[in-house]
Amino acid sequence: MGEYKLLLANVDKPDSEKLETYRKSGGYERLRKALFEMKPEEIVEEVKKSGLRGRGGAGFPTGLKWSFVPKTDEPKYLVCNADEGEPGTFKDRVIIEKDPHLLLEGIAISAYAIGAHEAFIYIRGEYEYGAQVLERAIKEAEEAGILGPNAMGSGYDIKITVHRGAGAYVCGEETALLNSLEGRRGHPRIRPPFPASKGLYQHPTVINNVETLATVPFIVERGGDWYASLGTEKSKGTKLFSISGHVNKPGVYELELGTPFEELIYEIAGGIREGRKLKAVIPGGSSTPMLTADEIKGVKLDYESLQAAGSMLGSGAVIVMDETTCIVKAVYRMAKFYAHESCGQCTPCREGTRWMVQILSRIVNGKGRMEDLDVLLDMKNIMGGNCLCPLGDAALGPLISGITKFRDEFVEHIKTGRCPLGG
Amino acid sequence: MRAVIDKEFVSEATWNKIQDLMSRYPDRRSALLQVLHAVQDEKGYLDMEAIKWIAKLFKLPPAEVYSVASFYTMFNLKKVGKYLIQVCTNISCMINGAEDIVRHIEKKLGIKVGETTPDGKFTLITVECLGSCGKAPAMMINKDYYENLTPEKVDAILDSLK
Amino acid sequence: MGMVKVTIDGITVEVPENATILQAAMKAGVDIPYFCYHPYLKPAGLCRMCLVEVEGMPKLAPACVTQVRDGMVVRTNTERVKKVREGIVEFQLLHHPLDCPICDQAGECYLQDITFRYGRATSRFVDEKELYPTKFYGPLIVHEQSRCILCKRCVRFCTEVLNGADWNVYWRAAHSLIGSYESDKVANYFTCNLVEVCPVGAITSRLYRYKTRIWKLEFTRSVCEHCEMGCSLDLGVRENQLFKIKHRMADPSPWICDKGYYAFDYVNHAERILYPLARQENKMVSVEVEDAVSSIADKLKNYGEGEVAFILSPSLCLEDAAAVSSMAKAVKGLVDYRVYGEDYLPVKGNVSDIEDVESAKAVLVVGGDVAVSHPVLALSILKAKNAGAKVGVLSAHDIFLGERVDVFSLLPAGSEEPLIKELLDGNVDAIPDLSDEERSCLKDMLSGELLLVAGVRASSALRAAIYSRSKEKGWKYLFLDRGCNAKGLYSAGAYSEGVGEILNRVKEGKVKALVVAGVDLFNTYPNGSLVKEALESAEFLVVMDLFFHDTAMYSDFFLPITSFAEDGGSVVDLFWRVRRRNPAMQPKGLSRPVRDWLALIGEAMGADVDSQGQVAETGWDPLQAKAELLEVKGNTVALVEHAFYRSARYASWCSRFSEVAESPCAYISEDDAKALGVSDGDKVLVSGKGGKFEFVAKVREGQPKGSIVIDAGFDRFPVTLLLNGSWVAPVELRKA
Amino acid sequence: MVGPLLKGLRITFTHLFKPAFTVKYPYEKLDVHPRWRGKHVLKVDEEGREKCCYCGLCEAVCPANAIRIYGEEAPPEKSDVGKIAAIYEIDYRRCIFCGFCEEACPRGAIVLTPYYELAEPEREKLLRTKEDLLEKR
Amino acid sequence: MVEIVIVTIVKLLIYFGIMLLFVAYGTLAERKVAGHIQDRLGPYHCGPHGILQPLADGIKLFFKEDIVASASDKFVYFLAPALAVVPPVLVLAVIPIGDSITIGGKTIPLAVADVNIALLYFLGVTSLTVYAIMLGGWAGNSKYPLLGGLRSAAQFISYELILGLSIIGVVMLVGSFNLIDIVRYQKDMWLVIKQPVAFITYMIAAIAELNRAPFDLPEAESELVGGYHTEYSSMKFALFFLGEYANMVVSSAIATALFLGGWYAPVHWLSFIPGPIWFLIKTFALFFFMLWIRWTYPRLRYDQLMGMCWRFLMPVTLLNILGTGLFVILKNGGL
Repeated sequence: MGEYKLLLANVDKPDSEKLETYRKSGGYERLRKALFEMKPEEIVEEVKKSGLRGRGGAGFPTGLKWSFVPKTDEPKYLVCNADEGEPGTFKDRVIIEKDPHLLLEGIAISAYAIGAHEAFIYIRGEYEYGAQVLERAIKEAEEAGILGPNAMGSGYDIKITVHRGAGAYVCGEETALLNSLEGRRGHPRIRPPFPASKGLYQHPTVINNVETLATVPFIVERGGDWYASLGTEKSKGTKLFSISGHVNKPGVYELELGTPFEELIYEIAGGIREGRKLKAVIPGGSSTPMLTADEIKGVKLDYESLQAAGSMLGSGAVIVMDETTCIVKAVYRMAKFYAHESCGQCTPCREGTRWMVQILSRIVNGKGRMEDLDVLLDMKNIMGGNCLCPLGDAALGPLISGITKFRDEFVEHIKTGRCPLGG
Repeated sequence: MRAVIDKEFVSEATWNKIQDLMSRYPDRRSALLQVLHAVQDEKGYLDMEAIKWIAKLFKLPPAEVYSVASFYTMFNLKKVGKYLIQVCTNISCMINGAEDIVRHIEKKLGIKVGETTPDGKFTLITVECLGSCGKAPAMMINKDYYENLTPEKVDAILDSLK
Repeated sequence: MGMVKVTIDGITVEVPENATILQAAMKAGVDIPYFCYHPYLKPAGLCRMCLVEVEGMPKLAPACVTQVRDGMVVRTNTERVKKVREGIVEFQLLHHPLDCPICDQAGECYLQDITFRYGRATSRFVDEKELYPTKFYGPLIVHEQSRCILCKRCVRFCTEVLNGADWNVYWRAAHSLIGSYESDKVANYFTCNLVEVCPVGAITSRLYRYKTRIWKLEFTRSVCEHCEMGCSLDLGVRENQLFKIKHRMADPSPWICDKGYYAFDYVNHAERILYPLARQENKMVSVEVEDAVSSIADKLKNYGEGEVAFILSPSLCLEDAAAVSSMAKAVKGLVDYRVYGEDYLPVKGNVSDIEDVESAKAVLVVGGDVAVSHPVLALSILKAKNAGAKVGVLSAHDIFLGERVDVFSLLPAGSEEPLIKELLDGNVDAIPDLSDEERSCLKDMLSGELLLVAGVRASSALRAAIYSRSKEKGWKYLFLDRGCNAKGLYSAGAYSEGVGEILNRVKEGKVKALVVAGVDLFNTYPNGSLVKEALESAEFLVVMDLFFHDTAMYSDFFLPITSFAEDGGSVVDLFWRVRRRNPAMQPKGLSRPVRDWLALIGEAMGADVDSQGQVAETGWDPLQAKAELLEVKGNTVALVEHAFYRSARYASWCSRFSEVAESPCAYISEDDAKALGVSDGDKVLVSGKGGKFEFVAKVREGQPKGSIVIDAGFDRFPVTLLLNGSWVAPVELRKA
Repeated sequence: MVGPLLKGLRITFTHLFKPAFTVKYPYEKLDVHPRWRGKHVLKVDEEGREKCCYCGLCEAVCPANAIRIYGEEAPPEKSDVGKIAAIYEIDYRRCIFCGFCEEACPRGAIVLTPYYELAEPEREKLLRTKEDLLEKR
Repeated sequence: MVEIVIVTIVKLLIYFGIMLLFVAYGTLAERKVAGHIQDRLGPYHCGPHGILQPLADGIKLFFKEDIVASASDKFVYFLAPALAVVPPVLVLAVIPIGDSITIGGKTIPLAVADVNIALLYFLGVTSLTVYAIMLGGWAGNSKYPLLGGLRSAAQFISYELILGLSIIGVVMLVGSFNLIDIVRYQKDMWLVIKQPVAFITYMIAAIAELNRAPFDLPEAESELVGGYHTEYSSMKFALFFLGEYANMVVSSAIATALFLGGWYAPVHWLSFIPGPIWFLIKTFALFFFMLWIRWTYPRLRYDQLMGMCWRFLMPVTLLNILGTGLFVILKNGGL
């Protein structure tokens, strides 16, 4: 099916981050259309029709999320989640750094749609350059009268503020993000109440991923039905995939949902490096269960197919591992990541991730015991679904899939006390 | 009671920036992270003095500010070198040889991960995903990204900084 | 509020619709284990120990935060729940040091109990435990970081109840550590609550540390004696030694202060006098009870009308007060309890319950430091603030509440009362050092519904002003007094013309015999030199107390009395409720309550002494207050106020507790400090009428120029010598 | 009738020459069973630090209420965990040598030795204090 | 005359010394025998194998507190123990431990007194023992001693008869009451062979007289606590004990003289051993026999004791007398 240039249409142009460049390609016309020609409810309806689902990982229908916002007079907020911390994911960075105005337009339209006058972009702390680009872009747009009070002369105020995180993966979780935005520790909150009713400053808040918001202008421009025509029956539209690891051409590619997995790896990303064989793929960021080379045969890149294959589309971060990769070490590295990033609030996640690392480090160092595998698998019973936020479940993804699918490799490590691949 | 803040603690530019940041949000406290960033940008790291000063600024107990600052990995609560080398060792970078890069830097600078060179110039730490998986392995020195690293490239970068 | 029906493990209960599953389970009598839930803190859902199965929910639900719905069916005993509980307990124990043999919490530890009930027999953990060092935060609490299970109850107490304190959680993930920012002390007066809320042995009391085991203690309910709040306490006694105090009943408040929790070990102090003493050739020697009683009776018999006077502590119980009063009647003598000053007679406030304070719309605290005199009341005021009330503190000295409220100003020591009076007249601008925001807030408060809390320093004149103004405007008012039973002693009629008057008459020789019960006048009466002269010129002095303090030095007879732990008595609390104590232990040695001594003496004299206390509900009419508002002239005016850790009864004999207040401080203004060239921690000299004293300077923001606050209550440091009947006096301040 | 009488005499007479079972006790001592429960000893570790940390379990488990303990904080040279018993008394007037204390002890600090000669001329001496019980090294 | 007095005094001292030694070591022997029969060692602590035990016991008894029951009849109370020792000591006078020896041309009989009615004397004096016991039992003013005393009296009267009747056979054969004569009569053949029945009944009666097991009903510990001496302690108690053991020695010595050939060696080739030694050996053998009996048989019931006396021993001894009479008549050639 090949690449489909929708979100990434502008990124290769010179000075793509400038307002001028953006306006040349029809920029902010969609905002004008929304502000002047459409009622907020219509926009929500269009988005619902488009079948757009959250691109951050959970895949919750965006239109539905917006419709949860109560129609009251209290202040409402829109938060753009640009805390792209999931290992393997770097798709939002492209939009932020190369086409910030697309994002701003998306935010403006969405804010209008849900009735918010204030929007925040929570960008991860490491993307300092991205934050600067966005701030410059906001300034440009405000000076041009596009954003700010009385946006485009419509009488509707839209204020966008860039908020930098400071290095905490868990802040990608929406309630933790809200806490972080309020200047607190990034601890996820207990749900209910959900952010849609009590979010930022205890007011209704919508939190959307960068990619989701950046798609909104196109839906407004060409209609929900048009967007729904892309992709498959249930997974509609296009999606950015960031592919990394042992492929010849790693990078961000925009594909229609439903593109065969193998096409992405072998054709678009140029195949495995040095002609080696594929061993395993993590299809949607490190928290999704990994798939073996056999399992991805015939699998299409959409929400349903991947779920059927036993994994998730997630944030579309494909990490490709060839035959030289030691799965035990990879699992160990990911467990270490989750142990480092757990917020430390709830017991199963805090203690479970730490224990995982302790056990895996023993196995990697050749001091594993066969009982350890049972203990690791048993963690699913204790952590799975019992944590305050999804981080605990995320930590289980690579662990459980790694042990079940590559058990031989673990057993080999334990029995011989060293890595069969010589790592 | 009227609180008196010692404005001299930071430079005027930073003070103005802080004032701007604090006026941006519906709730003043939201600016805490941004103010911590701003003060760290000026001072290099956040010591107890800085924490206390910020606490007074926000009318919060210092313990609360310290608690927030210590939650986020980007705030240095101890002195770091002039160049803070942050090498990503997460999965994508790892399978592309980040560990070799770390070992190479350790050897070159003669320090271990988490240490600072005796001349106070370099501090080496490993970090989680920098969002540069497509150009792995990657590292960040202060605020700049360096991607697609090889030992030779690292040598060149470090030499240019010396 | 509507009620809903919930079925838990087959038991159907009806609960309010905003109740949680855990609360419903408690009502149904179903045991759901928990660590982080606390009935008086907001639920946090952190420990995941209370996960239960709810019909129709795919995931397990945390019972402490999940609200009930009508017809909800909950199961707590399914295999899935059991397995998760087992897992969570195992996880909690992974890096827990398992040092129960050493841990003081053992025996009342949630983790121990829950592990015993729900845990697995063995752990699968073979790796190394991560342990952290033990931290000592001052002489009162100790934090064993390794034992912490990060339930954050302590942190939540500090943020929700104290509105932020130097206690928080740092770092993140499994390496989260809880502690103090300053890392060597915790500077608030409620640290004992950290001990009380900690479900495991992470935070424990140093006073009780390692002394004995909890199951060896027998607990008796009693009432705190340090202030009028009358907090319910459980006294833990083993072998007639008082080892531990616990606070397990939310009456009046779910929280308690350090005074009540730590200042009790004087009861066991080795220096306590346990046998009657008599002066023989300028030496105090131990005598038989019969001899002492008959000699005292013989002496007292010889005095005529008005020649005997009784001064008693405002902390004595009602029964003692009744006995003193009837004894005074029998010998036609004078009696008074107002040892802290002249004219503070209790006024019955129109607040009948602590809930009235907590539900107030606006609270204004004047004339005293509530956190020192009535610490728990300060927490109630904060609770009102958190519920949306506006709170203001206008006082010459405040160390806790002021930082946490909407309006706060430190008034000049000498003109505190006139300024407040002016404010009550509507002149908001009279109060110095307020921001515009605070000024408008104060204006709002004064124009609406208001609760006026008059602190212990508010004199009769100010009380009268508050009373009349409140009547006019329909405000509520609450009058605080020093001593735990001032209101009771007042209603028992144990007062006459004031302690000062009695002392003057003693000095003049009109009163010849003096009986002082339960109080060291040098520490309490704000005129040290008068006390000294009076005691020196007294013909016959009987002191009844626990310790041989400075007043006792002048005594002819010393009779040992019982402490609150050994004596069952009644006290009247701040809200005029009679509270009954239970004796927790046998009287030590030959000590006995004041009333018993008086009954013995009365018997020997042939007088009938009544020892049944009664509360008369007569209210003093503050409008008759005669005293003038105080005016002090001088460059520097000092306010003498007991340091918190020195304001407890017998603080000098409370080993660890008195250690916290290291040395007496003087709070001085930034201007004065600059003028004198001193900075924080330097020594300053304060000299006045009766002497010269050295203090550690504390430069305080907001302290008015020319006004200083100095600490009293330290051993061999009679700062009352500086005073002249009032707690404010002109002094000279110099650099030491 | 006479036969059985004579038989009795014969039996007793032959026993005259059988070796005696008697052990000449103060001069000769039998080895007691290794699990004999005699006098208690409070163990110390290799560095001479007291093992007992006053967990109070022996005190709690003692069916005869013969043990009385109070604890205190201790410097590291006296205890590896910072807590020792300030008072440790076993009242041998009450002790029934059931060995529950040994069984309850989580640190192996209290051990019942095979030593059984506990008689004292004065009753008061049967109240053994920590000094009497502490293992000497 | 003076010589006679001196010789008598010397003999008295020697006799008394031997007797005391015998009694003292008798107690030790009792305990040792009891011990060995029960596979124990007996006293072992004082001296090698406990041989100084009697000394230790003596010292102990001397220093024990002398308790006098307050309700006792004081005079009788003090008298009784003294009475217990007197009879055996008196009997001692007539016991011949050897044939006469000649020193310096004078013939000295090896008995304190050579009395021709020695046997009658013996019977008469020993029967006084019962007074000591009865008085002791009475004096304590206590139920157990009283019962013990009464039992003792009944027992004494009964068995005194048997004792006398047993001896009659011997007297009939020898034709003399003189013990020396009786011994000399046995130079060739011991009377035990001629009078076996008498010997047996004599021994039974003697043991019963001595209140020793299995006839120790007067002091039956299990029922009467200690019988007549329950209220006695210290030296008074010791005197009762002394009396009992002295009685045992005396009874054994008389039996030796009557039945076991006194100082004669059992066979002629052993005659080189002096007579007194033989006498003591034989006495000790009988003494030992009493101990042996004690540690072998259980105590009889009271009715068995009495029944045995009157219904069995009485006829047997009478028959024995009849038989002996017939024998003597026949031997002397008939009437």
